Amino acid sequence: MITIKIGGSVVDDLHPSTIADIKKIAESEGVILVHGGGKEVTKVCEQLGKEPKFVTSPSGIKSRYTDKETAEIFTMVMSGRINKTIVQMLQKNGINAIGLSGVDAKVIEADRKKKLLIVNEKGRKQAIDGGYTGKIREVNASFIKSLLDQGLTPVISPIAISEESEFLNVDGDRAAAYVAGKVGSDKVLFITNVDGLLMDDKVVPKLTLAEAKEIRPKIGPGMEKKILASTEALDMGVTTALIANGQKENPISSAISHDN
Amino acid sequence: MITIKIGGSVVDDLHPSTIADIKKIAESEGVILVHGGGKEVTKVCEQLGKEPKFVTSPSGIKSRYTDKETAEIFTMVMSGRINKTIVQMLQKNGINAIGLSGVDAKVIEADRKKKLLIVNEKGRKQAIDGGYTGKIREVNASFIKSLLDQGLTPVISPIAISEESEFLNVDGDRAAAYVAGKVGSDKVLFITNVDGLLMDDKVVPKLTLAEAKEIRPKIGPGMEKKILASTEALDMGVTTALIANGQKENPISSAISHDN
Amino acid sequence: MNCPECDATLNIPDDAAVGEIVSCPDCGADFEIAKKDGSNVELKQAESVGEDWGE
Amino acid sequence: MNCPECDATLNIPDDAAVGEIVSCPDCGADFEIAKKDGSNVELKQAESVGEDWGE
Ligand SMILES: [Zn+2]
Ligand SMILES: [Zn+2]
Repeated sequence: MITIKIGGSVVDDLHPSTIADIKKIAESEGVILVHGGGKEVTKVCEQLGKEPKFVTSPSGIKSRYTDKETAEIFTMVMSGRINKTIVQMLQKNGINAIGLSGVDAKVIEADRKKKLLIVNEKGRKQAIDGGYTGKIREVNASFIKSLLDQGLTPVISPIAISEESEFLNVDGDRAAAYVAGKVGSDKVLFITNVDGLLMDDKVVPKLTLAEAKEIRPKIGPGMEKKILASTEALDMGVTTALIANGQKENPISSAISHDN
Repeated sequence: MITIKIGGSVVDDLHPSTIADIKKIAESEGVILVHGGGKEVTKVCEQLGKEPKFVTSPSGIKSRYTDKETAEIFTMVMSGRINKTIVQMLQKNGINAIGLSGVDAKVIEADRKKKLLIVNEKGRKQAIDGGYTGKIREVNASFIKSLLDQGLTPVISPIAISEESEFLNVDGDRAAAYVAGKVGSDKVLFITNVDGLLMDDKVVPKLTLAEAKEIRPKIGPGMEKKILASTEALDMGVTTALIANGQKENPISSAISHDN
Repeated sequence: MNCPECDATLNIPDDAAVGEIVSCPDCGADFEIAKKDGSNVELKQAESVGEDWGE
Repeated sequence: MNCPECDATLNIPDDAAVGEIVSCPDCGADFEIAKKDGSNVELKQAESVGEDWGE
C-alpha cells in the first residue's frame, strides 16, 4: 500500500497519465491520497476580502498564520473545493474515491499549538498565539483500512481536529507521513514539481534515514519539509519514502521502480 | 434506524437540546443526518460576486438555477462549510460523525436534468437547459450501513454525482427520503421551523400515504416538498415519515413518540 | 400555424422565443419552439419534464 | 535587568514588546517578556516551541 501526497491542483500539477497510473496502483496494492492546496485557499481568502497573514519563523520559514476565520475558510476550500474536485476527477476515471477531512471520523487528531515563535517586524524573536495549526497526534488507521478493504481510495484534506474539536490547519506533507506511518503503508510518495532533492545541481538518487536527518538542515524550505516528513514516516516504520516530479509520465509507478 | 433531515444551521435552527437528543438516538438505534443550507450558499455566492439566479416553475415553485459555477460554489459551501461545521458540532458532543457528499464513494447518484420548464419574464412556459440539478437514482446503501456498523454517524450533503461525474444540486428533503428508503431506515424525520403540516390553522397529527398524496397539491411550497419527500420515502418502504419543529425541546425523541 | 397533431390553429405570440412552450387550445398537446426566423416558426414535441428542483 | 538564571546583564531593547524573546548572552537561556510597564519588565521562562507549521 502506498500513501501519496499531491498538490492542490490535479490539472495543473500532474501529468495527464497520473490518474490512470493511480488507478493501476489502487487496484494492485491500494492507494491513500493526501492533498495540499494552500494557494487556492489564499485565492478564496482574497475573494472573500480576508487578507492572508504570513509569519516568518526564527529559522526563516515563511508560512500562513491561521486565525479562526482563516481556519474556517481553509476548511471550506480544502475539504469542499479541492478535495471534492480531486474525488470527482478520480470518480470520472473509474476510481471509487472518498473524500475526508481530519474532522470526519476523527481521521486526523492534532494538538493545537498554544504558541508560535516568529521573527517580528523589528527582526526579533517573539512568541505569539499559536492560532489554528497543530501537531498531529493520532490517525484513525482502522477506519482508513476499512475503506481500503471496501475497495475505496481515501482522499484526505490536511485538516485535523483538536481536543476541543476545533479545525486545525496541518501541513499536507507531514499529514501524509503520519497517515502512511499509522496506517502501515510500506511506501510514502511526495509528488512535487521538481525531480527530487538536488545537491550540487544533481538529483540525489537515494539517502539512508541517517543521511537524510543529517542533510536536512542544509536544504531549502519547500524540499526541507518533504525530507522532514520523509524521516518522520521512516521513523514510524514506513520502508521507503520517495520524492518525484508529477509532471513526468506515470509519475507514481516510475517513482516506485526508482526510474528517475 | 432513523434518517433525519436538518437545515443548514445547527445553531440557528435547532433547540439546544437537539444534539444530546441525536446522541441518545444514535447510540440506541443509529442516526443518518442529511442537511440543507441553501441560504448559506446564496450568501457565499454573493460574497464571491456570483449573483444567484432563481427561476419559477409552471406550478409556481421558485428555486435556485444552478449553472456550472453555482454548482461548484454549492459543493464548496455545502460539503466544505456546512457539512464540516455540523460534523464538528457533533464531534464536540461525543458523536463520532463522518461528513460525506454524494460524490464520495458515490453515496448519491442522480440523473442530470436535461431541461427545466420555467415561467419566463413574459409569463409564458419555456424549456431551458437543466443546469446542474438532478433526480436521485441510486444511494450507496451498503457503504452507509458499513459506517453505521462501525458506530459512525453519517452526515450527508445534498450533492449528487451524475453519470458524467458532475456535481449535481439535489433537494435535501428528497435526498433524505431516498437515503432513508434505500438504506432501510424505518423512520424519516424532517426537521423544520413549524410544528408540522397545518390545515385550517391546526397541525395535522397523522396522514395515511393515500391521504398525503391526495392532500399534497393543496399545500404551500415549503411544506409541499416535505410531504412529497414523505410519500416518496413511504413508497420505498419506510414505515413512518415525521415532520417536526426543531425549536422544541428534544425534537427528535418527542417526534418519534408522537408527542406533538 | 396549425397544430401538428390535430391541425387546429395555434396561437403563437409574435415575441415568442426559442424554448417557449406552445399549447394547442384544441387537443392540449405541448410544443417547444425549436427555431424561429421572423414569423417562420419550427416546432418540436415538448419533452415532458417533471419538476425536480435542487436546494 | 539581570538574568534570572545566571545573573548576567540582559540586554532588553527599549522598544521591546510583550511576547518578545530575550536571550541571555552568558548562559543562553530564553525568556519571554510577560509584562512591560515603561522600563519595568517582567520576564517568564520561554516555553520551547518547536516549529510546526500548517499548509
Ligand atoms: Zn392540437
Ligand atoms: Zn543567563
